[in-house]
Amino acid sequence: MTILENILLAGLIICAAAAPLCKRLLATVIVYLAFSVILAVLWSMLQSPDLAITEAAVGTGISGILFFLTLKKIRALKGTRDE
Amino acid sequence: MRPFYENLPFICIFISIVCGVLSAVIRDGRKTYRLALAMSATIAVLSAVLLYCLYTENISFVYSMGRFAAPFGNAIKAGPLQALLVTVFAIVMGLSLLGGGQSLFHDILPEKQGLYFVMTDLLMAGLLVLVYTNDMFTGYVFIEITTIAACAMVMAKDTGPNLIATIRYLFMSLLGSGLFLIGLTLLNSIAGYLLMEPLANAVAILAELGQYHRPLIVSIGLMVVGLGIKGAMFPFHLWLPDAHGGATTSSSAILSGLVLKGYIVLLITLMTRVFGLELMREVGVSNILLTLGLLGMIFGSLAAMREYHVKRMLANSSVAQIGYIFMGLGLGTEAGVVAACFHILVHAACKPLLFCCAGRLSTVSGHHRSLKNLRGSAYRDVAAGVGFTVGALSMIGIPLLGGFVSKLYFSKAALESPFMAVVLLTIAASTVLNALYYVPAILAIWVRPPWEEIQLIMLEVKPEDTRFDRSFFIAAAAFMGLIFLLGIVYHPILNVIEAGVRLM
Amino acid sequence: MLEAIVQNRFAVVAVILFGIGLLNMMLQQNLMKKVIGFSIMDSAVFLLLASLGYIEGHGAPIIDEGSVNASLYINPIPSGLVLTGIVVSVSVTAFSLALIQRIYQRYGTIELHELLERAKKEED
Amino acid sequence: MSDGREKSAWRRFADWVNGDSEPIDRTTQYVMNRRPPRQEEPPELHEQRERLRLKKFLGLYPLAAGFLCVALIAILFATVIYIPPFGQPGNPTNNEVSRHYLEYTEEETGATNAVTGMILSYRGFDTLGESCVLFLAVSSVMMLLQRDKNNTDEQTLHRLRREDAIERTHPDNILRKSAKLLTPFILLFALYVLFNGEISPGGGFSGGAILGGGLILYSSAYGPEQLSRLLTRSLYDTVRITGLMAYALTYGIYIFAGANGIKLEMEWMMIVIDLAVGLVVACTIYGFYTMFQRGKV
Repeated sequence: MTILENILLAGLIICAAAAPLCKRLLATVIVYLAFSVILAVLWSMLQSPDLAITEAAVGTGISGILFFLTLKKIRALKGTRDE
Repeated sequence: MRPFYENLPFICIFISIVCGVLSAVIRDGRKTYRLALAMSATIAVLSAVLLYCLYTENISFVYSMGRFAAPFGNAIKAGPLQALLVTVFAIVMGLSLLGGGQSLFHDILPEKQGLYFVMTDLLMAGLLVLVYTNDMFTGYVFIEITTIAACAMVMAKDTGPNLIATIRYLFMSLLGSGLFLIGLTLLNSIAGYLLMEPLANAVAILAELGQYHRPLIVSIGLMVVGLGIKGAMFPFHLWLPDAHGGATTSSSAILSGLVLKGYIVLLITLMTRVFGLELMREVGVSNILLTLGLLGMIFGSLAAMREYHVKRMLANSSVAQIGYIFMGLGLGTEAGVVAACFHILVHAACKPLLFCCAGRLSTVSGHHRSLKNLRGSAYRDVAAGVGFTVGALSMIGIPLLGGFVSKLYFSKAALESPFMAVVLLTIAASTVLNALYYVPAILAIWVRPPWEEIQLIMLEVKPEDTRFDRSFFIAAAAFMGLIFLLGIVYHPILNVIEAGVRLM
Repeated sequence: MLEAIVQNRFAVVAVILFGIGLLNMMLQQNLMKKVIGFSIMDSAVFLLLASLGYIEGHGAPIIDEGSVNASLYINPIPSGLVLTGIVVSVSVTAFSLALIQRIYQRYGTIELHELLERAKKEED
Repeated sequence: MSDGREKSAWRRFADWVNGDSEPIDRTTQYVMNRRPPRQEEPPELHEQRERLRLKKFLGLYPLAAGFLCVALIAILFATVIYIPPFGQPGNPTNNEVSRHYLEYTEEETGATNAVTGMILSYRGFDTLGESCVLFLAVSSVMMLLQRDKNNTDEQTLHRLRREDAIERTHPDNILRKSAKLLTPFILLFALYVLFNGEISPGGGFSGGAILGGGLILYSSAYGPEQLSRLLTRSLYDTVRITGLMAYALTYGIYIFAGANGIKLEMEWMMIVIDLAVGLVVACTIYGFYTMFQRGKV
């Protein structure tokens, strides 16, 4: 368990450091969402299932949708119908 | 069975939340405006009753939010100081809305006006809880409510520079609440409670035993800095001039008169109730507050002198006035805290008056904001001119006006401090600097420019703008009354504050 | 020193994440990246807070019928606080994203220094 | 007015302050030169100076901010290795309050999930504040993005109409079919999470979020028009406001009764609050989505 925990913690740091370094905003957002998913797993390992469910639904799902919609509005998504 | 008046703080909070929700139902600008005014009036009256009861009986009480007594449930705590602050806050909120009403309906699109009053009502709820709270995490949640409502009020005017000012304000505020939250987390990890009284006991024990000394200091520092950023403490004030200067008149008045004060009141509660002034002095946080306050007093004034845009000048002057408050807190004595509380009241009365008058003067000058274009505008609306003059003189510190009394008490409090000379000199220097930008502003609005220039300005003024604005007149008169009240009958008010600080 | 780091690994990771988030929020010029920096910063604080409540070998705080024994479960307080915090943080994120959309609509860019220059020009 | 007639003392003083008068002696000259330039400066010069200040600010700011941030991180790092060790039962956080929550939640609140019991009952005021945050956030997003003459022009409307038309004529079959299949299950699951919050993980917040997610899926699969025929603006507002209002009122009664020592049967309270929170959260999330997507409900 501890090994998995440490891997996840390292993953958190890598994702957090990588997210803002990406050139394209789309990649930034996707890496950030990966960060959120890792966090949700970590919370279920910390014996807080309530947090895991909420993080998965709100932190990943809803924030993800909002980020993507914003990217679409600021024309940072390649291949949308505007272009 | 507790006496009924102990329910009043909770009823006030409840009224403001319900009014906020109702405003979203009504959606009509004028009706929600009246609702917000009625709400402020009700809260002011109820809090005044509470103040009377608490002051005559000389008590403070803890009110558990629910049936679980402390330390298991949420709680709020009210004493004379809290009741006094809330009374003044509610009055100032109502008067700011009244005084800036005309430009409010001019600046904001009709379909968004209802939402604006949702913000003001919930902002009031946030401020009430920040004043009354007896629980750290409740404080955090309502800090966020205040932040979102305040940002929404800044951007309500919906011009480009406004949006940019809002996003800068938002990020600085989020930094502040983030630091507050991590400080709270560290404190929770070593002390283990969230409710203030058990937390204070735990902190006192830790301080005495010397356990976890470093986390304790760092968490105190983080919370102070977090609230300081939100309260525009000196090096973190860069967001303030744009946010306060660019917003619509009522928003500027409420933001600089009340929102900044809400965070500072929470800071005062933490300092006196949780950490204790002695611990603050011991770990050196007091001295940092004092230094930053003194620097703020000077640099805020210097920045205000450079401004030509009247509202931004007032906003920069807020930085200087907030510097006074932090300086008083940094003295680390009860006298300093009392003077700081009094200055909170004075500034809450003066700055909204100045903003409302400046807004009115710019309305009668064709919505220009630079001092050059406001020349002679006081003759177009004498009430606004007089109000601006009274507010500015009070900020400078002329006797009979509120500002004088607070400077007097700051100086008195400084006499006991080891840094007496520096503090007194800075107060003197800051007074001179205040005069250096307020006096020219007063002269600018009272001096008639050449006739051709007046005609040029009058071309841009719409006739309906120069009509007598009754609600503004009432608000300005009430604000001036409040300032004279604070300047002349200050003894009973200071007695209430002293009793309140003792009963914190 | 090293032992302390290993023992408090959650707290140490939380501080590192907090630092990454803070630096991004303060120094990035792109508003979207600022928002992501803020989200990372908040998540880091929540990680620190949630790790306070964990007790090794104890289970999730869902009480079994008949075994009401506090030494079987982890501390529920931090979980509850974090739950509140996550929702607050998402609301703030939504608000700032909406602001970014409006700013882009008006200025066509979300780089802060360009925006500041444009705003200065537009004033008065 | 100022036609060279004899000037009053007041007038002369005012002119001095405005910087219009001739200096009389050297001291005055000195003070005048030190006075910040306020009105007499031509606009171009002022603009240039402002731009210079901005440039200086943009150059200095990252240095100062970066330094402060790094210092803060270093301090925090040196602090957290001294906080109580991770995962030990004897830590200060695990005090009698948490033991009380674990031992008495079921008896006092009727919930077996201690976290739900705590956020809905013991620390319910925080949760009320949290719902207010959600309500505020959706209101301010509406204030920003709801279509009005400031943020929507003909071009945008035209684009939106065109997108709708494409949506209607070229439906995405895979999405639509799978959405049709999934939506009832998602809604069912949401209700399950919502109502079982007391005995299992979940509760109002997660259930509401899943419910909102279901609505979003439905809306994106069938086109927003389909859903807005069912869920009109007035219905949406009614649900959102009823939710928060029911919550606030129930909770107000609860606090009032609890603080004054009035005995009330509050068994139903947890259900009402759970449902109300769920509605508020679902409406908030759907509101965010539809405001971001189309600028109206």
